[in-house]
Amino acid sequence: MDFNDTSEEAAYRKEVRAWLKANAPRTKGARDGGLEDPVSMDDSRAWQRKKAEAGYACITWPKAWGGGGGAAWQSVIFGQEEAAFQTPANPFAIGLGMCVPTVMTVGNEADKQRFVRPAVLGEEIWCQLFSEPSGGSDAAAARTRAVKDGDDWVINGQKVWTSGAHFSDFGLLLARTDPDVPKHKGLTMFWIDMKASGVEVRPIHQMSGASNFNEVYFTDLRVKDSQRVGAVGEGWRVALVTLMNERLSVGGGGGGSNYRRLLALAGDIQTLTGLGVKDAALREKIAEWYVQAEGLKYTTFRTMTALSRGQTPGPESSIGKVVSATLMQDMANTALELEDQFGIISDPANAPLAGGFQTALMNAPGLRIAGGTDEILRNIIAERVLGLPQDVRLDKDVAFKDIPTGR
Amino acid sequence: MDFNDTSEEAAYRKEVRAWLKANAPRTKGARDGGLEDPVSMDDSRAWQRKKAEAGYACITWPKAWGGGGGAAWQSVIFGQEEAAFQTPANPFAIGLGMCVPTVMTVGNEADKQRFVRPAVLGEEIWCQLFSEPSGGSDAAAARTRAVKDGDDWVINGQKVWTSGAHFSDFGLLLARTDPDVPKHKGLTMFWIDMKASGVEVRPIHQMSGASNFNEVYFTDLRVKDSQRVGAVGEGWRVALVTLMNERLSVGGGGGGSNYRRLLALAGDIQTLTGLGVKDAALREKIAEWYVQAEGLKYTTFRTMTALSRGQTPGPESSIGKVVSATLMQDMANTALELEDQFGIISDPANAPLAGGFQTALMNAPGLRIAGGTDEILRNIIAERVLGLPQDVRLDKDVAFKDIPTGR
Amino acid sequence: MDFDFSDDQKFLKTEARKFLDARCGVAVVRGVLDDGAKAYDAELWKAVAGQGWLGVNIPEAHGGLGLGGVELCAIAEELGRALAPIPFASTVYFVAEALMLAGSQAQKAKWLPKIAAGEVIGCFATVERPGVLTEAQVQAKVEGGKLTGVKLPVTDGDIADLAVVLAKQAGRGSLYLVELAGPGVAREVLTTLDPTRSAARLVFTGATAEPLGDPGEGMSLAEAILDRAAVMLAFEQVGGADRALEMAKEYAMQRYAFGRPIGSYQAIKHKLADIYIKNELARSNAYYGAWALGAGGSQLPLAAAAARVAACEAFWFAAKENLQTHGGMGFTWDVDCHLYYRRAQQLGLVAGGAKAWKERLVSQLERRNAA
Amino acid sequence: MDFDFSDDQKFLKTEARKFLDARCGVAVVRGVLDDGAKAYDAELWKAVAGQGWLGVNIPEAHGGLGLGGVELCAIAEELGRALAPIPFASTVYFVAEALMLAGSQAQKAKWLPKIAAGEVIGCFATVERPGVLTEAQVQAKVEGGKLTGVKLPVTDGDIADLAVVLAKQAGRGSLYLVELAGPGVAREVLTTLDPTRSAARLVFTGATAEPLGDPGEGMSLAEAILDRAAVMLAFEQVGGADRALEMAKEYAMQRYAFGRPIGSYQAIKHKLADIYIKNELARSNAYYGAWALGAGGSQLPLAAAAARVAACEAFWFAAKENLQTHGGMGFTWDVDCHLYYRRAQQLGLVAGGAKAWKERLVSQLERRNAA
Repeated sequence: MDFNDTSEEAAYRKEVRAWLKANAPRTKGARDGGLEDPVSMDDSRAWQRKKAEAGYACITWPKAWGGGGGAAWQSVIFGQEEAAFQTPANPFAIGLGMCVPTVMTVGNEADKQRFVRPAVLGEEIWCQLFSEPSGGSDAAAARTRAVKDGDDWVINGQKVWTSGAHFSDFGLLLARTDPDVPKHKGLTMFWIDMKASGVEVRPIHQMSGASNFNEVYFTDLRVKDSQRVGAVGEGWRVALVTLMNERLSVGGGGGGSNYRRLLALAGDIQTLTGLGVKDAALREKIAEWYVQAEGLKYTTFRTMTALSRGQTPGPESSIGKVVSATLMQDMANTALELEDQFGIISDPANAPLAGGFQTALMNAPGLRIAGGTDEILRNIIAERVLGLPQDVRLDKDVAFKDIPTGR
Repeated sequence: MDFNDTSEEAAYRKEVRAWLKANAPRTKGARDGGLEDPVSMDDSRAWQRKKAEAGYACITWPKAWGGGGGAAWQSVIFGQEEAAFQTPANPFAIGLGMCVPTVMTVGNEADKQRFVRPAVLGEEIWCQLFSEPSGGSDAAAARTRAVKDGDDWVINGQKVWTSGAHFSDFGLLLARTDPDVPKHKGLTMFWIDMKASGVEVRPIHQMSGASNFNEVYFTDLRVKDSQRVGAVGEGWRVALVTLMNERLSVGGGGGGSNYRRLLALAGDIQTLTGLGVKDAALREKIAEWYVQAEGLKYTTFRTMTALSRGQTPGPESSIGKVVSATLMQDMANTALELEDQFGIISDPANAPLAGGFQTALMNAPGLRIAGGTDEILRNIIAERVLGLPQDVRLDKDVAFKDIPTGR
Repeated sequence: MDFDFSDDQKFLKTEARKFLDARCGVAVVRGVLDDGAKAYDAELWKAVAGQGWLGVNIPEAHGGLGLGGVELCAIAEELGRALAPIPFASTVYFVAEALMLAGSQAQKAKWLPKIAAGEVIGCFATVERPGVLTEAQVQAKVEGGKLTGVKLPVTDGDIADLAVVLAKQAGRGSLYLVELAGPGVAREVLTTLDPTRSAARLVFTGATAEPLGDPGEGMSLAEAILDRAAVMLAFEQVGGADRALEMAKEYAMQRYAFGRPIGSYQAIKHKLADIYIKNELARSNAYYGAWALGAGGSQLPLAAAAARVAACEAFWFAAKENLQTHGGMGFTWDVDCHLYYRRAQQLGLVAGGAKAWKERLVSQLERRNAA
Repeated sequence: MDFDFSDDQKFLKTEARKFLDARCGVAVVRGVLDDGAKAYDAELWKAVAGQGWLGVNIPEAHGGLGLGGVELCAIAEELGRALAPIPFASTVYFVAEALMLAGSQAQKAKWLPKIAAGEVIGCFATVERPGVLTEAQVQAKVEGGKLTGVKLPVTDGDIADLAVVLAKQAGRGSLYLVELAGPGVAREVLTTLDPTRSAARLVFTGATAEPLGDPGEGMSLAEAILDRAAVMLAFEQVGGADRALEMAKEYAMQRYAFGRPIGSYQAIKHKLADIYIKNELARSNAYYGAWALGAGGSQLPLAAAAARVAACEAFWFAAKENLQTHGGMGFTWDVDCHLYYRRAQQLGLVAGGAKAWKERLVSQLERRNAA
């Protein structure tokens, strides 16, 4: 049990910190700017290239592909140190975290040569085209059709919840090539050019007012058979490679809502019996949230320890989002109750702490859903971590077109 | 919206109160004595007979059967008034609430003539023999076999969770007469003599130390075909009549654990920041529990209003146990936390409030399970009240003997 | 024992639902949500006035229907269900009730008929800063009949004609009537979590203020008004929570995942059962509050607190779990879940948050136990 | 960064599990539960002493193994998992740690070797009445080296040889060592929720009391001892919670309802997922507590409070929901669920309840933020 770096870790951390101090564009843009901020795109690309050239982008990937040729623990340390600097928004996370690794694992040699290095350098951005309106939690229910036409495939259909589709160059698309076989067997994966005609991107207006996601429509989109990633009918297996990477990359993050801010708020507000910060009900909640938030933090340290020891992290990393999303919603609601009538004001100029808790309240529902709902994540913990049996499945041994959809 | 009695209600209440004042054996035994207390059995029988002779036992049943020939609202008012008196334990509730009404609805004329009146008078006591070790929440999974042998049936098997089996005269038994048809179709209902040879009753030792339930074993128990209640193979439909009555009679009841007692406890105990009763965390919990407990109380008033208006009560009455059981467990745990180290002491002579919260803590798990687990009750609310679809059922259209049991 | 709406009250409620189904569909609510310049739906407001609802609990002598508080609760439940984007609560639960509780004959005669006719919009201006309303918080003051100070947030303060204001005279909290069209009043619209209900900052610089009720009694009058409003708001919350449950149920029946309706999964079933349980507990507590409203006895403060605590919990839970049941669709702008999520916060805060009401509840409980 | 047990510590833990599987099956626990006269399992106690576990954190110079606090935590997790019915916590986490923290050289030399050898059972006698331990609560007093007063509940007080007692001298709380075999000590066994761990009322009437640590420092010493014990107890709780989850999982896999294992229903799946989540959060907080124990810095009070709050929540939740998962079998005497339900309360209260620790946690947080 030691929080201190090993000498090897300490040396790497020192090197990274020196490099960041010399190179990080610390005065530019806020890290919280979000993917959709077009102003920062050039900055983002420049920062990514700088990291790639120094071996700090894709630290664990082979140098031959533009990576750093390093270890997982180095990647974690770089992330910790980078977080201390103001760096531009990162529109590359989905491509480098999920899509390109899939191409590297499953794709053909030509695709690897073509795509990996430009992605590492930040020259090309990728998005992931799996979710569909009728699918929801069930990515394997994709209905977007790809029909063979000579040497090409013709694609029609719709994807949804696509982060970054509007600024992406390429997309990894899961399509149904055979509706007459069971659900998981009739899918095929393709890469597509997001700028091609036949691709239309429409932003989704969220309840918070932001548009972090898109709908993407395909109308007679024509792709070459060489754009196939993996064999025909093997799409689900390819998707599992991508999703496995997603689960490792989806983090927690409480946004503007954490116990320090709540303590600060409570130090300024009166309850019926005195100052908020002296209120036992609030104090007990803060204690409960503190042990959850710290528990998650220490759990990532356990994961990092496993990486440092060259082991595979245990299943404990799966609990992050399910804890942090509800924590964020409960804490925001409690903060507003403390503000009492005033809590309804969301204008940053008038609301306490610039309306951070009001923003958190409006963002929390999305966090409880995006990247796997609370319910799906508990299923995953129960089945994959604890080994409990699957629920009864009515969609396994029938042709996809015969699965009940209620329509 | 009126809490006051109508003039008719007021007149009936006055009459009941006067009768109770004149007749209730107010100095004998405590109402909380429990079914298993043999000392009070004679008192219980005497009190039941007295009520029956005055028309206050089974108030809604026809006078011809020994009942009171009255209305449902009269029954509610009598119950409210009786609760104010110290009356003996009531070992007749299961017989009069569930078993005998089933005989009255489904049984043949001879059985009705034979059984109803003695049960009303408290001369004969009934128990319900449905649950089995392998069945749990699934009463229709009964495996106890009844095999036709000439004019008789021979019964072998085991029941469990049978309240009052050790002092009952008769039992209503659900048995499997055909394992080759689907689960719900191979059952038949019988009444049995609990004193017959071939019936063995063994008390179940509960975690609380009490034994409110029994196991009942049948070894070559021989019953006449005339003891059949309903047709062969119709046992499940008969059981539904019984269970429908059960749902109406299972109440809430927080035992030694309620917000008044918690306030009293908190008035005597110091926390780290002052007197317990001034602690905001505790006060907020008390407020939350108060609205739950009062909400349940007012909900029974809504039910009573429907009865008074001659209507069928709405589904709101189904929420009682699922709320009160968890409330009891949470409140007991909170009380013990407030007592701090001292909370572990359960001896009534040393523990605050005679160890009421410690007793509640040990009884609460049973309350969350007996008469339908929290989970089954939520299923029932979702399916029968809200009309949501049933879960996928693997046990519906196969022969009972082929249903997977994991053995 | 007659613990339900009467047949007449049920008829009123059914008619109200029909009326609002026709006149206050979600398009009307979204009309206010999407138009930053629109503080409320003026057409619906007129129509509601035409129904006589504004005067349901105002005596006939003052132009109302003189029906009673329970009838007002029946209508409130339907308004809450429909998310009606109108200044009903401010005008009726707060200002009309304040006038009836503390107004002089002249004040009642002047204002109640106008309120009943829909000619006057009211607002209740008490708080000035984050935290619960306490007398110590009040900085606004009246000297020589002139009011100076700042109030925010004031629900419907941007559109109101008449404000009931809590201010201090000679250091003691008192209530005042202030006509907002007069001089010395500036208003600024506030951005809030629920744009379907407007709110403002009111700045008074020597506005004419007329005392409402006895001077120095402002705080206890404000609490009495809040008790009454809490019961009526509880019915709005129960109405909203019921509709959120219906939405969740409808979606869970028609949305399929893995080959079957999501409503057949226990995670959704038990979530909806929990919403149902909370809604029924809230309804029962609200009924008791409605009875206490009419009975006019000492039970009201405790009954009102219980009604509010249960209703805040029920609507918030129903709103957030209805949204969760809708999955990805739930947090889009185009699906209506967020309208209920927003309104749950608005109703949960407008008469003070549940936290403060829990403290009020237990204080009342202690008072009752001591008595 | 090395935030896990080391390979050596893991080996120790594995060996401890094997040992307890062999020597502390549930029959041993039930042997103490069912025999009212049996306060602990003496044979297991001897065997545990033989393993050297009592001296894991006692320096070699005093007859211990001198390994460290983290090693003790590793063993604690296994003892908690096995529900070991022995006075380990009282003797090791409380009394041995108290001696190491505040004892004179002579006191350490006299008692630590005996504790390490299993020759002396200890107990920690502080509270006298319901409610948290505060200096004001303490009525017991020492005059002229003689102790008078009553302490209850004292875990293992009926079987202990040596007590660390909090009492007042000249009005200031101080710690004392009292040999319980001496004159002026009466003991009475208490009935508690967890009969597998004994507790007593100790009545002192002029018992000989030897100061432990500086006079007047009793309360702060007691808190320092509680901080250390809280971390070790947290590991016992995590061990118990893990075993409760395993039991629930095993039962859910083999128990069928409606033709399939109950573990395939979401109600059970999500319940078990929630247990898992709480257990992992508790484990991570306990690890941090173990590190703070070794690091010996100012982090310990906050780390200990976090470890205790998370562990109390995890074990209580796991114990009650494991029982619930077992349905009707769960609340019978013969099925083991109630053993964990009882122990969850015992461990949750023995060093003070979670409620008080939450207050301690936030106080520490404020102190850290202010620094």
